[in-house]
Amino acid sequence: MTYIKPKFRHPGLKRNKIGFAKSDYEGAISTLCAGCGHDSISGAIIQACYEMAIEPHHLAKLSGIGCSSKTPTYFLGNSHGFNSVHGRMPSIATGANLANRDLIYLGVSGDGDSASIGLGQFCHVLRRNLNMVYIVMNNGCYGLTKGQDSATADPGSVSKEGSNNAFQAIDLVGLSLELGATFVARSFSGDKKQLVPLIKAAMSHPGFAFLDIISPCVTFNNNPGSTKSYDYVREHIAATSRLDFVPEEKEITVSYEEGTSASVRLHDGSLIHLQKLSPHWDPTDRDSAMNHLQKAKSHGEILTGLLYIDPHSGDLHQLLDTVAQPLNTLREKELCPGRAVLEEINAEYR
Amino acid sequence: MTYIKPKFRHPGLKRNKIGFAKSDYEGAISTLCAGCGHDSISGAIIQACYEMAIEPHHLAKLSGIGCSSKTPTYFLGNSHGFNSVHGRMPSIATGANLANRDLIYLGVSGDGDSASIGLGQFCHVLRRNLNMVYIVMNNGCYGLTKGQDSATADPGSVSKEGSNNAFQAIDLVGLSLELGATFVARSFSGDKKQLVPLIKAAMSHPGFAFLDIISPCVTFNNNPGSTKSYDYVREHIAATSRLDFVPEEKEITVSYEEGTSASVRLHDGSLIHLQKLSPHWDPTDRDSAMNHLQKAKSHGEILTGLLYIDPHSGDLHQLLDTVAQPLNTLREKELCPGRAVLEEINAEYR
Amino acid sequence: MSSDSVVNDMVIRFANVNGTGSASANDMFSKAIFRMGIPVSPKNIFPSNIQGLPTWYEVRINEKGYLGRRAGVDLLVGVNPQSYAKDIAAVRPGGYFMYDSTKKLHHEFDREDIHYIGIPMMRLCMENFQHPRQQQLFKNIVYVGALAALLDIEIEVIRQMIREQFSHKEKLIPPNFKALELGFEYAQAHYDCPLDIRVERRDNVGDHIMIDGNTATALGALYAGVTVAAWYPITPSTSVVKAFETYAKRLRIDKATGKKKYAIVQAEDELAAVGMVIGATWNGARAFTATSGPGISLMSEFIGLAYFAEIPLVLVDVQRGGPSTGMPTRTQQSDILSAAYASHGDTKQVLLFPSTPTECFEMAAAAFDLADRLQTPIILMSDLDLGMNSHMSPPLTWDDERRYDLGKVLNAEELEKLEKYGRYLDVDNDGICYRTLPGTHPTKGSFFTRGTSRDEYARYTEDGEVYVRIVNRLLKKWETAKRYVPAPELYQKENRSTQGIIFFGTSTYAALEALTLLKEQGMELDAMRIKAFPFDKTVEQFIEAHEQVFIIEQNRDKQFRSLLVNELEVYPKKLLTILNYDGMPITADTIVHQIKDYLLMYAHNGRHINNHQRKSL
Amino acid sequence: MSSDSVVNDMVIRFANVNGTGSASANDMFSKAIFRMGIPVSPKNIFPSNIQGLPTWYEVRINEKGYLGRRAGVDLLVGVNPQSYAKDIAAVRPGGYFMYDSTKKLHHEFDREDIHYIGIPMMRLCMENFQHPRQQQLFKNIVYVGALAALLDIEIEVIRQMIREQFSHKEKLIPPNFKALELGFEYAQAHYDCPLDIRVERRDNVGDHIMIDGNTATALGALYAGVTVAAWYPITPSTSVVKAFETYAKRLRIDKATGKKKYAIVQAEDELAAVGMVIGATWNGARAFTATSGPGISLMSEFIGLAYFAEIPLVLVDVQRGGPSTGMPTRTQQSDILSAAYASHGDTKQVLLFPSTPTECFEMAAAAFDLADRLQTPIILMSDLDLGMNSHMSPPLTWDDERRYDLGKVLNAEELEKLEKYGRYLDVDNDGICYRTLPGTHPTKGSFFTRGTSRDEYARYTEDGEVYVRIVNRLLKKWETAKRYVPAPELYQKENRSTQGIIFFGTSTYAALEALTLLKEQGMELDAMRIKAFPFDKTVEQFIEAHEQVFIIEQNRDKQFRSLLVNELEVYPKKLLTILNYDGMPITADTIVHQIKDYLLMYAHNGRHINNHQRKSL
Ligand SMILES: Cc1ncc(C[n+]2csc(CCOP(=O)(O)OP(=O)(O)O)c2C)c(N)n1
Ligand SMILES: Cc1ncc(C[n+]2csc(CCOP(=O)(O)OP(=O)(O)O)c2C)c(N)n1
Ligand code: SF4
Ligand code: SF4
Ligand SMILES: [Mg+2]
Ligand SMILES: [Mg+2]
Repeated sequence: MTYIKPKFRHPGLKRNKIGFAKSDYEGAISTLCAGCGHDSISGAIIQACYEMAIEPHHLAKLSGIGCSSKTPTYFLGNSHGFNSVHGRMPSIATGANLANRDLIYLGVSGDGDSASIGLGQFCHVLRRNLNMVYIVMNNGCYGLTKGQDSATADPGSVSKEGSNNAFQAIDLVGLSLELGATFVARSFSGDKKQLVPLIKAAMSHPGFAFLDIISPCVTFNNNPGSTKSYDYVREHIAATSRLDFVPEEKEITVSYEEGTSASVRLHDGSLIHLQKLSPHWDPTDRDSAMNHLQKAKSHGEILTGLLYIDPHSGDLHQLLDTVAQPLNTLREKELCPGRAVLEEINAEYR
Repeated sequence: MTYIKPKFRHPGLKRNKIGFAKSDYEGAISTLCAGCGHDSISGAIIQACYEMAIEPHHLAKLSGIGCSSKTPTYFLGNSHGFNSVHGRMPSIATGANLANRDLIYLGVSGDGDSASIGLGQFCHVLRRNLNMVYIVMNNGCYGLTKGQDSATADPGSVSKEGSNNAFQAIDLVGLSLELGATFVARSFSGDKKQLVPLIKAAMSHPGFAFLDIISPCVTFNNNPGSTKSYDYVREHIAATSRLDFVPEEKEITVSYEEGTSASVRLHDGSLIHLQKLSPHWDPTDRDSAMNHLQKAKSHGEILTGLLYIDPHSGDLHQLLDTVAQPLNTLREKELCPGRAVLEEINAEYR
Repeated sequence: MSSDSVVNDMVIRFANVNGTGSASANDMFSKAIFRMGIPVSPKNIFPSNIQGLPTWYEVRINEKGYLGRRAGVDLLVGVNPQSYAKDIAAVRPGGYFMYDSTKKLHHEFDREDIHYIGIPMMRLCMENFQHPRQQQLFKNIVYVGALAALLDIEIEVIRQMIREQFSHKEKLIPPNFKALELGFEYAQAHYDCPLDIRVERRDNVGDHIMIDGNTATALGALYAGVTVAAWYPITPSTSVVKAFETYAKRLRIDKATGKKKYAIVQAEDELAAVGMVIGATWNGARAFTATSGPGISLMSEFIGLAYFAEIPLVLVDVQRGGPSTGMPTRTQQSDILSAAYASHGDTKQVLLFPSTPTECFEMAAAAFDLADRLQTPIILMSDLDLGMNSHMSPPLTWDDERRYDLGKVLNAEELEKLEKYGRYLDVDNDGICYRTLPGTHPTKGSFFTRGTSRDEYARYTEDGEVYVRIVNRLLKKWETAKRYVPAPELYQKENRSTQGIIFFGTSTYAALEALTLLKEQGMELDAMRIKAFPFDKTVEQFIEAHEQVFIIEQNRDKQFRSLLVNELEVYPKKLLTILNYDGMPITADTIVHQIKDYLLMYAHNGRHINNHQRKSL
Repeated sequence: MSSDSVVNDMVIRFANVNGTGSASANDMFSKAIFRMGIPVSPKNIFPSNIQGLPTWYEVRINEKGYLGRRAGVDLLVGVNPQSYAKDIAAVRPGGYFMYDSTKKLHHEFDREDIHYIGIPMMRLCMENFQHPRQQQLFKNIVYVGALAALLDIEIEVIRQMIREQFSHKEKLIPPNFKALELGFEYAQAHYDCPLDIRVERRDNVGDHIMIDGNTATALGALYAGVTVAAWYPITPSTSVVKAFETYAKRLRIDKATGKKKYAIVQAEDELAAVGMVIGATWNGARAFTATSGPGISLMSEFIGLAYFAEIPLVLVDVQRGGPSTGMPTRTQQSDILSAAYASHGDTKQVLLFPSTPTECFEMAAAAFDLADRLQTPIILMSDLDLGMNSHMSPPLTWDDERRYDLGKVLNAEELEKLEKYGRYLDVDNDGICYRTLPGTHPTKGSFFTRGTSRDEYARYTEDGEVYVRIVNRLLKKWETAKRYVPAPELYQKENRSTQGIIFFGTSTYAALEALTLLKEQGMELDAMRIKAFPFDKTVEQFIEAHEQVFIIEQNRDKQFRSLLVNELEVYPKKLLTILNYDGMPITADTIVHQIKDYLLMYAHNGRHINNHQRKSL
């Protein structure tokens, strides 16, 4: 891999520490509906990557099919992207990561893409603790196919057509805690202040970092009765904490009140600072996170923020015990045992 | 549907109240390995159906692919069976049930069949609360393809080949509680005393009744180091309760000690009596079941018995609001709107 | 009114932005033409997106009843500045470009050879309506009004449609009338109305209806007694199950209880959808699913199960542009091979090829009889053009005496009489065996359904001889199927030419027009429309009776021709293909040109027309 | 020793119970023959079950080197009373039935025309070994010992194999020797050894090896530089990835760190497995998956994505009996159409047809070069017979000078120089474009991979013209592929007959033998073995050069012939198929008989052999 700095710098533009302007992290113009929550999330991704000073070619963006899955076209235009097939992004991401462990993998999916057709792949990529950021832009419906209920639509939630959803919702956050995810967060497309540090923390997490982001579909599921509408979410939101992501080199200056603050140090030295809004919850204890979530649910609250993180998480490469060098850089010399060895093998078959 | 009583009765044979002998519930001779846990579960199914006096043609048995999925050939030879494709039994069961709500649907699957390739369908049939009994014969491996680790193999569990499983196990019981299943139980193929009443209760439950039954694979996964071996399970088992299933008409004669006993009345009037072994757990409270399960897990215990039941459960037909008559019995008269209506429809398109 | 004006023969194209409510105004326009007794054929050309991108609506008006697409736009209604350049370029020399003249048109859009018609749509709306949303919506009605004046559409016909449409929201009628008038009067006042293209009442639509294929398919399923539908949303098949639901809600509620005599499940994916259908038909209900290309690929394992285990299965494939996600909002006939040979191993699936909505209705209904009779998957091969566009079509008909053919299913009495039941015994020597349904008899007739090889009594076997017997019987069933599927249609009493032409599905509209055009130019071809696969003997005879046979298909790889050469023993070089696969419905012109090219080549080279090296046009 | 004894030409079949350890004894038997320099060909015929059901092991010994299956059993070793009836019936008149005479054979098993050889295997073991498990296992060695005496196998060869096998568990050597001796001596003492069928050392195996195709495939992948393998277990492909893992563990561990230079993931299903491979190759690693029929069906959506988005993909299909779950432990060549046209829409996939393990190795390695070069899926069409049975095969060879052809991939320097990069620009006019890998350059060369239609710069488009340009370029690439795939093999310098024969894959063994048999009977045919799809020009030429061409294939539906008539402009009636699809490998006799039948018909009917109505034999 080669790291080449961008050539032209307009002196007027604000730049991050590796010399990129925010516009270097933008993509094509969005073709989503005006006001779609997904666009706000794209904005937060751009912001986070800019602030994290990520080299664009150091990140690969992947998605399935859906309005949400279109968004990778609308951010990070200098990164390779892969808009795969419906519900199967996790397997593409797995293969890509196995081939080159040195990139940051940012997967974007929808609730249809991940909770219906892709539920199996979602659970299994999580179980493998693949080092990636996995964002579900959760609008409780199938936007691109015109608004059918998805599996994350709450029971009783009313769609624009007026139909009443009869089924249990799949809570992707609860599910991923149950399945052993090492980084679990929920947020809201309208809460950029929370989203940006969450995305940054997720990118720093060395395993599977799951972000369930409620993202209203203004065209099909933003009506009264929908539990994924802007209004409903704003009314029922309950944050776990206020969140700061502090890259390694920065000095910690903010001081928090005793007892309500927690900080989690990540493998790369960076820190996540949480100003906890609930004293009974420890973000590094899965059981505590699950209980916290259950309780909020029974109060009809939508809990947001970082819910759980395993700061000691490894990743799939660690589980598989692969070499540090990206596998896609190995060539004949490292890979091919050569003729002499083949002769020995032949001998075993005589 | 017609209910015709069997014709020939050997006077010597013990029979149930509808005149069937236990042998009427048997199937073809098993071709599984001698000692396979799956055969014991088949035996428990035969026993339960005999005791419940189920008319054989009143039950349909369905499965995917695997050693476990072969078992429906080995029980209930007078019932229709459907050995479908790998991991897709839930969708077949859903369609079958929609077509005829009057039968009992008994689905049999394996941990490979349900937790790997079939995980999506498993979660979704559960979410739809389809009225069926869903048994996973859980051996932590792929028996039929010669012993590869499955997704329910515990991390660190050692296979016969000696490989050490690196991945998190999917706990199907935890998962189904999280996803909102209305009847969740775990048992052990070696514990027929617990299994038979559990199967009976599951058949009486009017929604999705899930039974995760640990069923050692003697050929590939019964070695020291395997957490699904007979020895390991016997050593780590912890029952929630002693269980009795009491059909409606029977008088309740047993008396239980105050405080440790609970009984759940099912829609058909039958009762499940539980002599609870843990006072902190209420089988009709999902949160309590989840906590109980979490605690047992952290103690390294395998919790068995009925863990949770929603006695007020409906089923998919209720959610869809279909007529009481099985849909497959409706004919032209009830289904075809006829020519006159079609003329009206034509008019709308002019 | 100039004397050389063209009456009832034109193409009008609307260039809109999607999500702006133009669709219903455009539909109103074409329906008005239809109600004036003039054959009309509208097509939506929409993006795979929800809001804000260019979308087109193209209407062909043709009193002779040619309903295929025709290239060349006579009048373009451009209300989307994004696409002005492309739109203006599309107008034929001498044609018209109508646009919203609220803003002045930029010089770059000037063309010498076309007429510009500016209607200040937005300004008129701003002046007359208050709410921005209304201003936006009524813009569409304004241009309909203007078109009424320009093309001489009977305004009362449109008024009546507005009355009908808003019969439940009567207060919306006056503002709609107002908008209509604004456009009409502005055009009258500023342009010489009508133009030299115009419409005039005729009596050429008979009792026909304007309906889309997906709705007709859904009605066919409803009439055929479907009680279970399982599906997963995918363009362009989504509206099949949606329409089924709409009509089922209306027509299938039990009066006494208010409960549903049907069950619709939105499955978690296509694999589950088709699994549910198989489960339901195994259990004796009529069930179906609808999907498009990617769904066919995903369903293929299950289709193989249904084929081999011999379970009825009705599957609607509304084809779109492939491969992969391809062009999801464009039309093609490119799933033919995937559908015909769906699934690994030796499999062959029965296909039906409807070409009009009426046939969607009939073939959908027939598909359930066929599936039950043949105990095998039946795939209805529709496409986006047929499924999602409205087509003028004969009215749907149903014979109240008609009874469902549920095929060979044994009931309890029949089982009681049987000595020994064998699920896969070929009792009648037609390759079709007797099935039983769960719940029929407590001790007789149960069997084990499986995707593995088994003997005549449904018992698992690995015996090669038994296997061969079973799969050879499936071939016999395939022969039997030929007797049951709809026979091809011939368009002449007897052959008159050395050249024949074969077509199917939505190419029919353009093909029939092309045949007339060719005839007018002195070239007469014998024509055959194929309605089903497997092919019956007459197809082979037709091909044998001609020196060359042109095959019209809307895919790149000549997939239909592959079926012909695979299944029949015909000489491939005789089969010349007319292809169109750019995602737009094929036009008569394309067909005529390609055939003339062939004939020219043929004249030059003697007998050897090498079709293989031809590029598609 | 009778003078008319048959030397080195026989079929021995072992009838065992699976899960009893007989497999390794049987392997020892055939390997001993091989080490005596005599060509040998063993086949496992096993049930889809783990323990307790009948399983057979059939060994053909033929010093001329005919390695296909041959019907008729000369000596049957029956150690499974369950299958006695069937086994005894299989012995040819005059042949031998050897059995465990510890229990007396029932009268019902008497046959006048065969010889019975009773060896009290169990009794001998009970008398000489203590543990029941040992008694069970050594029974197998006892019958090997007896066979050594009866067939004149050099006992020292077997002893040596035992020494090698237990070199790490030396204390097992003496009891094995003992068991061997028990059988040998009992046979010597009680029967006239050797029989009139026997073996005799030759020098006819050269430097050949005995290896199964799946292991060879795995080695090919390893040598080709595969670093990522993703799979889902399924018979008969499971051992491909298992063997890859075994050798990778041995040969691909980084010396310094002990870490792996490869990653193997057992995926949750076939969809995920192929997705992982696509992800890995998109990212520039060499990756593959192996599966069988049901997996091909499940992978078909993803195969379409790889075809259309032009991502290298190597897929091994070890074919088994279809359709559906079919006959999972039997062989067939019946996924040809599903693989060639995998996925909806217009798609064509490159197929390779190995016919020996050596070719599995070579073609597996070649597949990765081809995939990278052509940026498309390459499917290696193996089968159960080839994949799971050991075949005598030339040794595997590797040229250390050989370099991986990674195809057209731009690096950072090349990108730096480029004015504007277009992922789907056909710069070299061969239909193959330049790809870039993620991570190459911070501002140049990134593009968006998608399954939807897009332009030359990988930008989404619904423009029909662009779409046609792109899919026509894919056809051009298809033409280019013909230059890269392995060319057919011809078995004669020039054509000598009016009849030709075409075969591929594992039919080759039987085909070559059949050709010799026919030649001996005065019928000489020109032969061609096809190694890949698409076909190059020589295939068409070969067919054109002959009046009739026989196609040998192991499926019901003449799938390979379909590819020929679809892709070439040949006259279908010329192509006569020799079919075998009962799940057992085809025999030379079957081929000879079918060809003779055809020729008889041909003689009777003049030119018109109507292949279509023939039933398979
Ligand atoms: C195999 C397959 N089935 C169906 C579709 C059609 N489809 C496209 S997007 C989509 C749902 C998207 O929903 P979601 O993932 O929630 O994304 P959103 O549009 O809501 O952001 C579906 C069903 C498809 N593209 N592929
Ligand atoms: C599509 C498909 N993939 C793979 C297989 C091969 N296969 C058969 S059974 C099985 C696993 C069975 O494991 P499990 O469900 O746990 O059953 P067990 O044999 O352990 O009882 C697999 C992978 C198949 N039949 N179909
Ligand atoms: S349809 Fe909904 S999800 Fe899709 S772009 Fe529009 S608002 Fe967003
Ligand atoms: S392999 Fe294992 S699961 Fe299969 S039959 Fe044998 S013991 Fe049972
Ligand atoms: Mg969504
Ligand atoms: Mg298992």
